[in-house]
Amino acid sequence: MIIQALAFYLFAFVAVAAGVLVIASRNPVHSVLFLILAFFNSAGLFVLMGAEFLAMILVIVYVGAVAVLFLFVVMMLDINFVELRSGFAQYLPVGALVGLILLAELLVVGSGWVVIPQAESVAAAPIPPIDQVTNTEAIGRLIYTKYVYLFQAAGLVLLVAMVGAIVLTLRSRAGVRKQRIGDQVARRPDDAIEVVKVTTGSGI
Amino acid sequence: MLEIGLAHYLTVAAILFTLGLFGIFLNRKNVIIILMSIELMLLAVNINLVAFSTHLGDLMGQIFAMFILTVAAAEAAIGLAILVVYYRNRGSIAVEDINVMKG
Amino acid sequence: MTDFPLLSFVTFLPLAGAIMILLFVRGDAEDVARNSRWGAFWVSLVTFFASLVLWFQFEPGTADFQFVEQHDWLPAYKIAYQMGVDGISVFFVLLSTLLTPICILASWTAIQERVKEYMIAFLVLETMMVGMFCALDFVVFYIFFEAVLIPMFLIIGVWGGPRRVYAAFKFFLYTLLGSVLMLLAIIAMYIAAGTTDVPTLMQFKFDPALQTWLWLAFFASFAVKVPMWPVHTWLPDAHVEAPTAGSVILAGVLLKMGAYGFLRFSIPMLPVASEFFTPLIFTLSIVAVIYTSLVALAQEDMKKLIAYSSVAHMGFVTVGIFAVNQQAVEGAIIQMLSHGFVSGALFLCVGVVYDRIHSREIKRYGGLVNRMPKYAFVFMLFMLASVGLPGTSGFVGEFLIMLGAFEVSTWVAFLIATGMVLGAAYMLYLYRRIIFGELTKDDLKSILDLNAREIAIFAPLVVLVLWMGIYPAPFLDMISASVANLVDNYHGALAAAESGTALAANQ
Amino acid sequence: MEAAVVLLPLLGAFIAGFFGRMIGDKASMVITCSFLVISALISWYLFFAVAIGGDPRTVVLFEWVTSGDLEFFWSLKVDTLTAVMLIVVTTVSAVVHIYSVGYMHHDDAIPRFFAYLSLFTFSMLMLVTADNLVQLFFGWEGVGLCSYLLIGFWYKRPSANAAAIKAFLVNRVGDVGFALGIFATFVLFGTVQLDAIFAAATGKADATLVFLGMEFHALTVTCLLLFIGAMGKSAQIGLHTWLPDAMEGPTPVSALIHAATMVTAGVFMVVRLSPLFEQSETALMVVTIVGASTAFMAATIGLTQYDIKRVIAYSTCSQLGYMFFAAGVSAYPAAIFHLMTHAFFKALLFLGSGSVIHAMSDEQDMRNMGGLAKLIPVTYGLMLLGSLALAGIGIPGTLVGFAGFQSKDVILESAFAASSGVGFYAFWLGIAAAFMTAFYSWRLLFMTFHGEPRCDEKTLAHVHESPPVMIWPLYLLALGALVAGAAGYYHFVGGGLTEFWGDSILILPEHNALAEAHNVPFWVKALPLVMAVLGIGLAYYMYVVNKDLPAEWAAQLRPLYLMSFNKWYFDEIYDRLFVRPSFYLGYGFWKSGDGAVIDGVGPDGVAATTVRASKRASALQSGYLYHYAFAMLIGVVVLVTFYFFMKD
Amino acid sequence: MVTTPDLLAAGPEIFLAVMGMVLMMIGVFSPEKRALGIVSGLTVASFAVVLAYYLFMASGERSVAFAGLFVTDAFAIFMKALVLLGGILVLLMGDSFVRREGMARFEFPILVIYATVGMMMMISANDLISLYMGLELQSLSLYVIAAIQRDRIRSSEAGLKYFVLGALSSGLLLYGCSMIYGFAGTTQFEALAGLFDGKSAEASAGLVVGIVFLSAGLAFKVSAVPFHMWTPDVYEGAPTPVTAFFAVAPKVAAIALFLRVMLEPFGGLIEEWRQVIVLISVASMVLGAFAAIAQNNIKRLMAYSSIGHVGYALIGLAAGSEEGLRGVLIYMAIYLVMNVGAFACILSMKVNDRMVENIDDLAGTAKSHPMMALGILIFMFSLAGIPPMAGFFGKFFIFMSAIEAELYTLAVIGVVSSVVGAYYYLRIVKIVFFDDLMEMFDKPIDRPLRVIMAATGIVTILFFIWPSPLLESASVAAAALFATPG
Repeated sequence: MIIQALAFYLFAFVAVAAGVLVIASRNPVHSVLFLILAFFNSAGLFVLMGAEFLAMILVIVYVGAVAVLFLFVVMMLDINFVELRSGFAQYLPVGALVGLILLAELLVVGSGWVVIPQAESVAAAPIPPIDQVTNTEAIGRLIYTKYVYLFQAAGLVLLVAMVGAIVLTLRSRAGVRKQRIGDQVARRPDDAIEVVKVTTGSGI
Repeated sequence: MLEIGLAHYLTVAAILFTLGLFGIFLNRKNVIIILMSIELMLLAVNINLVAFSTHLGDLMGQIFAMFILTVAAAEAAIGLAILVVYYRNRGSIAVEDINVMKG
Repeated sequence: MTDFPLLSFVTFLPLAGAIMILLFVRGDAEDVARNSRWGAFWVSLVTFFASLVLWFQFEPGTADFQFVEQHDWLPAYKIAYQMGVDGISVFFVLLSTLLTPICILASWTAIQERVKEYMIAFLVLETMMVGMFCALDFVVFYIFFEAVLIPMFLIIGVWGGPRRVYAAFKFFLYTLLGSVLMLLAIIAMYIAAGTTDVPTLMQFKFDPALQTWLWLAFFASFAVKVPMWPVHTWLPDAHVEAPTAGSVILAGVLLKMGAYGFLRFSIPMLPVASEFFTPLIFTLSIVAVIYTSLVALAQEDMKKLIAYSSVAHMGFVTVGIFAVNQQAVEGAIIQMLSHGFVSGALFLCVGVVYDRIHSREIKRYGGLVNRMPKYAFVFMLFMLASVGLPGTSGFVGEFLIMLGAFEVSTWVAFLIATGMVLGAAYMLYLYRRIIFGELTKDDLKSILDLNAREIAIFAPLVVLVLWMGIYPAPFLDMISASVANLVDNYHGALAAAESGTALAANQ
Repeated sequence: MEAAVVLLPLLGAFIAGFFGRMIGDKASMVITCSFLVISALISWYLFFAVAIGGDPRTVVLFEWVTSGDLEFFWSLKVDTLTAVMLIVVTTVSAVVHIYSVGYMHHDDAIPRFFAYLSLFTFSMLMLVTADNLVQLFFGWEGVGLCSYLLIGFWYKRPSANAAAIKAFLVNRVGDVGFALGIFATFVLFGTVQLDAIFAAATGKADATLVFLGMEFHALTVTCLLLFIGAMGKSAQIGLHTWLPDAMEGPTPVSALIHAATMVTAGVFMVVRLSPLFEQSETALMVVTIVGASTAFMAATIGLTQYDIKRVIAYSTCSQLGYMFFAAGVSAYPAAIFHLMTHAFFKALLFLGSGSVIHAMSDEQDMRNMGGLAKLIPVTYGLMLLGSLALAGIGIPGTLVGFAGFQSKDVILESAFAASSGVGFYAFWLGIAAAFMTAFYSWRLLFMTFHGEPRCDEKTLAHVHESPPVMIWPLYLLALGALVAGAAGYYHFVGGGLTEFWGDSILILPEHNALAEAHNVPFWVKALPLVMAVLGIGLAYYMYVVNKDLPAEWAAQLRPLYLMSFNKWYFDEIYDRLFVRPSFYLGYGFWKSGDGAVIDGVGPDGVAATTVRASKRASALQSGYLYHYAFAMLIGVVVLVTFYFFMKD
Repeated sequence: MVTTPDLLAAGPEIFLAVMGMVLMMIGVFSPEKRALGIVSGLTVASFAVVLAYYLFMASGERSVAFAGLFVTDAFAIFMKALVLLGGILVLLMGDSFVRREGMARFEFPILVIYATVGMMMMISANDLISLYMGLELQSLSLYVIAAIQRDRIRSSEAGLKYFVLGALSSGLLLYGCSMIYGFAGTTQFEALAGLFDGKSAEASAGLVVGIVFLSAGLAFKVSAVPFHMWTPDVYEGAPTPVTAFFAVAPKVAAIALFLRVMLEPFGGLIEEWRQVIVLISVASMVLGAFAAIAQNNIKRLMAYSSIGHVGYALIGLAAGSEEGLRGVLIYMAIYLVMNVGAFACILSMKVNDRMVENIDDLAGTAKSHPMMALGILIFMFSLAGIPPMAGFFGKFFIFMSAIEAELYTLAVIGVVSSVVGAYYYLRIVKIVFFDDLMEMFDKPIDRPLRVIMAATGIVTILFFIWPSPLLESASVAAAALFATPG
């Protein structure tokens, strides 16, 4: 019990601290790295709550893909970050006020949580006992059967993301020499060689 | 205090969410950090969902969270693609410059 | 003939004409102009003659609605397309159908640009006006009532004077603001009574507290339309900037819509509130009569002067309507008709000289009688009718209104009677400055008197004004049964409401 | 036949007015004149049939207005009173028509003039034949209109136009009273038919009416309201200012409208409504006081005027005052009697002065006249006759005398015989006025016809006697001025009074002033004559013997002189009190009221605010991403907070 | 676990999704120049097939599929038909623009297909998760097509703003979903509805806060104040056909989703959320009316106009009654028609083959293009809500429901702001009719534009003659949502 509590506090504290640093660090590269840290710790929290599969996904998808993507873009776009930080504190008071109000409200609301009496009856997918079915298996059983609709929809979302990203960023720049294998293969003598009849004495 | 209940997780989530919100106010000029702030918010949501899921004994929350993660990844791809396109046109991603249209 | 949907026919014939002109009048500019003029004229004339049938077949002895038509329209909401006229509305239909051909004639040469569009706008306008007076369903009424704004907005804005844009917007938005509130009231009535059928609503007893709000919403709409002081300022601007025919229709028919609304809806449907607010109406009307008469006295623009005089005259009308007795209400109706002819004719008079000199400034004129005796005569006649000289239509209305008002309140009668003096003052002053005096301005020295077309425009109005002045019986006979019914129901409802509250107090 | 009397002039007016150009000047004149003459002849016939024969009748033409309980018709009521008015109106009108043929011959709008004249006559006849108050009002306004048209006949003159408008407007003020009176009558009696009203009048003697928030004796209010109308039309004090200005019209018009007929409509109305007035002592008292005051006031003004027509106009005003106070002391027959005689001699005076003006090439200022007696002797003679009649010369105690003598004396005697406070007030003011009347009418004669000519050579050379067509009508009027008094005395105010008037006039038995008038002391009967003679003498002394005296007196009594000369400053006061404030207010309401306040706060203000608001609203849209994000975040926090507060 | 009824219920969506993939293949393998033409033609055709299916064959019976994630009923059919209709019309009229203005890539129609599939999923969502998935499928497609003119700053800026704010709104929405899930224990609409229909469960604060967050996210999608800020910029920046698409299809879908979420699962909590909707509605109407006045760019103006219109539609939601719902449905149908018409006019604003977007460029159109001017007249008066145009009826039924629900203040604010709004519509009419011609637009206008303008114009102006079909189907659709068991 104590270990669990300690683990929770560790993960929670680090996650929050990393969150603070995400928004506070000067360099966006650092921000991304702190974001990754936050994700890792959240994954820890997930594990504490018994959602191992999600914890794994979080690490793999988020850290492996999203965060790296961020990092990639940050580094690719050569940006003067110092300039972007000017006026850092201008909206601080407003932000702090809004943030604190919201936080207070969320905490008030959260602390009032109770399991609603009908929870049993409305639960769509009760968690099976962990000793019979693992978390991953339980999820797998659901998403490929009952919730295949969502799974397919997610597929479409990813398809659109792919198409979209390609449509937006892929471009064939004029003036850039690229190897076009198809062209090379399809090349015929007629295209390459011109037979010129040269009348004698006039030169080419 | 040592009994870690739902409220603890909710609190962490709420703090992260608020941090995301606060980050937008703080880093208003940098689109990328704004996007990261939004990722923090999503993280908060996920923590919420998983926490609820555990405490309700219902897998739905975890499934929801999983799809959120999936979509968020797709979203990030598209968002960053748009950002790149914009950068190509404009040579900057400073929010101050993103105001050709206003009024 | 009895089954023939005469009202719909009269209502939609101009619209059909407009569509024909829109679709089929083509060719080079001159042909288009000529054909659309003649087309519009014939359509409006046929409409007028068709509407005369209403008069001949009208049963004067009954207060019921006649020529009633009914078709399903929005069955889900129990809102039906219903048309019908009674003694109160029938003459307004005729007024509209009469003034339209006159307006088209009056625009014959004055409008040279975009003639086709102009004629279409006028025909559409006619449909809306006629439909509004015929509608027996509140929603149908509202649609016509509002739709009038569209062609009028265009007429003012496209063919108007230098400040036409300002005037058109002011006209449109001002009246729109009023009428949207009325829309809410209509809906509220519908929800309270479950129908928008006008005759049924007249029988329905609305809760007095609700009546107050409904009444105020109606008031917002109708007072602007009438227009009552202090929401009258759109009128002078609209009148001044509108082309002549536009002013004629504005003064002749559009202003009547507000008063008609009071008469048709506020009084019979909301008697308790009407009674409660009568002092307000009286006060505003009196202010309108005195204030705007004085303002008219100071005007330098002919049209503006006549526009202000309209406000004053409509002040009489509202007094008459809210005096709610036989004489006053009949007087109000007659006054409205008369004002339709007279102020319409006065605007036409202004138009006649405007067409020639292109100025409405009073100072630009003077001594016209020297060159234009016929014009001077016509102008004189209408001026006198406007002043309310006995023997003209203006007198009958004003007299009956004041007589009726005197029965209700001597103060009101006394104060609006001052309008008799002030009205005479500004009209005579205007007449003197334009018509009398030495002819000194150079461009006036070659000005031509009325031509045959203009005489044809004025002739029917002259006849009507004198006819209604000397022998108004045919008009009054047709009105009286409906008015009597209105007045009886009103007082009946008031008495019932009073005994109701007394009963409540006793308990 | 009754209809013919009334409608023939209308027909004439119609023909002359609309077809005048087509048929020419001459035909227009012939048609209108002949129609009028026929109309006059029929009137005389009717007079004998109705008044002398005692056969009143009412002809209903057609319905006019029916509205609920209110119902009235176009109809012609002819009783004695009407018959008297008919002959006065048609005769004088016919005479004026004929006279105008000469007077207007060099005008370029003859058909129009005759059309107006005939139209006027028609309106006047409608007025006197009315059997209901509304038709009376119709005629009332109709004559007002014609008066307006005729005063402004020479529309090129600004002063004529101004005078025309003034006449119309001042009359309108009276008409408001009249109209309100009609309404009050209707409220009281439920009808506007005269016969029905009269029948019910006694029953309503004690009724009360709330008017302008106060409760009054109903008939008093009604009568006073109606009397305001009469004051306007008959140019009584306060509403008299239009009459002198009305002299801008052609002289025949002045004779017809502003002396003989229209201005007497007020008197006619009071007499016609005698059954109502009889029920209200207060109303009668007011009528008396107003009449007497007018008689006096107008006379004082007449003393100092120089315009020949204005003098006569003030005299008319003054004489109308006599008629009113006669009516006020219930001597209605006397009022009508004087009305009739006055019509003749005053028309005579006007037309005579027209003749003078005609001779003097349209000169009206008496200071530029003089010595005309020899040049235009016939006119002089006729004017002399008229002045004698006006001054009321005759032998007291007998019927010998000019027309004005009998009628004026009987009025003054009635006033005395009324033996009431207002009666004596009227009597003494009347006596004073009689003195002044004699003075100014002879002053006029002396200044115009005696002494040396004061005009320039050219005008003098042009002076000529008027053509026969202008003189002959004058003879006719002169005859009237000479004998009308004596001829009518018996029937109008003498022994045949009751039988003659029949039901057309009601005098309550306790109002016996007229009956008592024959029994007043001799000094009362003689006093008017004495005053008249004194007045004539004084005029003779001042304007023939000692010609410097007027100027001296004017200097010594300067305030009084100025008061008189400036017509008691009525015009100036009205100008300051009503005319200018109206324009000022009108302008103010327009620019400040409508422009600044209503439009400024209303549509324009709202529009400006809207535009400003819209600029602000669109400035919110800064284009910065983070602002948008802030808006969303703040929005959601506000909504959540809103919910929290709402929940409590 | 997937059964045939499931597949049938979602048949149209599946069909379109598959068509999207097929078309992608076709596009890839067609000659480069013709690819766009073929793909967009086939896209329109497949939309038309589905539309025809909905109009003539689909039964309005409620059927729930995929373990309660997906529902189809008369309401869904009504709204989907509108979305498809909007899609077809916009694709048709945008065709020439797409070819001309550097967005001639066949991926455009494909993204439109997926956006549409997303919308249909939203409309049929019966669970918070499927709601979210549909929403994201739609949004992601839209982000891309907003930025599809990738060489233009405006377009990419529009895409960027839309994306960043959209992601933020997703965050809010999801937070709301998580709260709802936590406090109600389920994400299933029927289960949620079952919790709140009786008096048994009082809504906990957390749940309502969740609903507020959820509605904030949805309000973003319908562009209601204060979550509207993206709208003007995106409308202005996106290519005009895309703007037209944004103005109609996603709006209809988002409104449909909003309606379903608020009325079906949370209908029993109306007293809790009504004030929030009222607030949003008022703010939208007022801001839409006021801010539009200052605009010079006609697309921007249309953006504010759409914000205002959403405000009106939300009145019907605030009424929370079947009448209100019916009013919204009618309103959206009419809104779609007149907006398509208005955008057809905007797409005709071309000078020397160059698009112009300033309102002042319309000056004097009445003289050069009388029929187009007539069209603008009709659409503007209709948008302003002046009878007898169709727009009036939309407002009429909305206000009727508001009065019935005794939301008097809301109704009064609504009508007053409609007067303010009338001002800017009138301004366009004024410029078209009163002002003098400056630059003449190219003639002739492309045929599809002409046809669409004429068709929508006629529908708009003659709607009053025979309104029953729309009214009746709207009634059926509205009844379907209220007949939900549980």
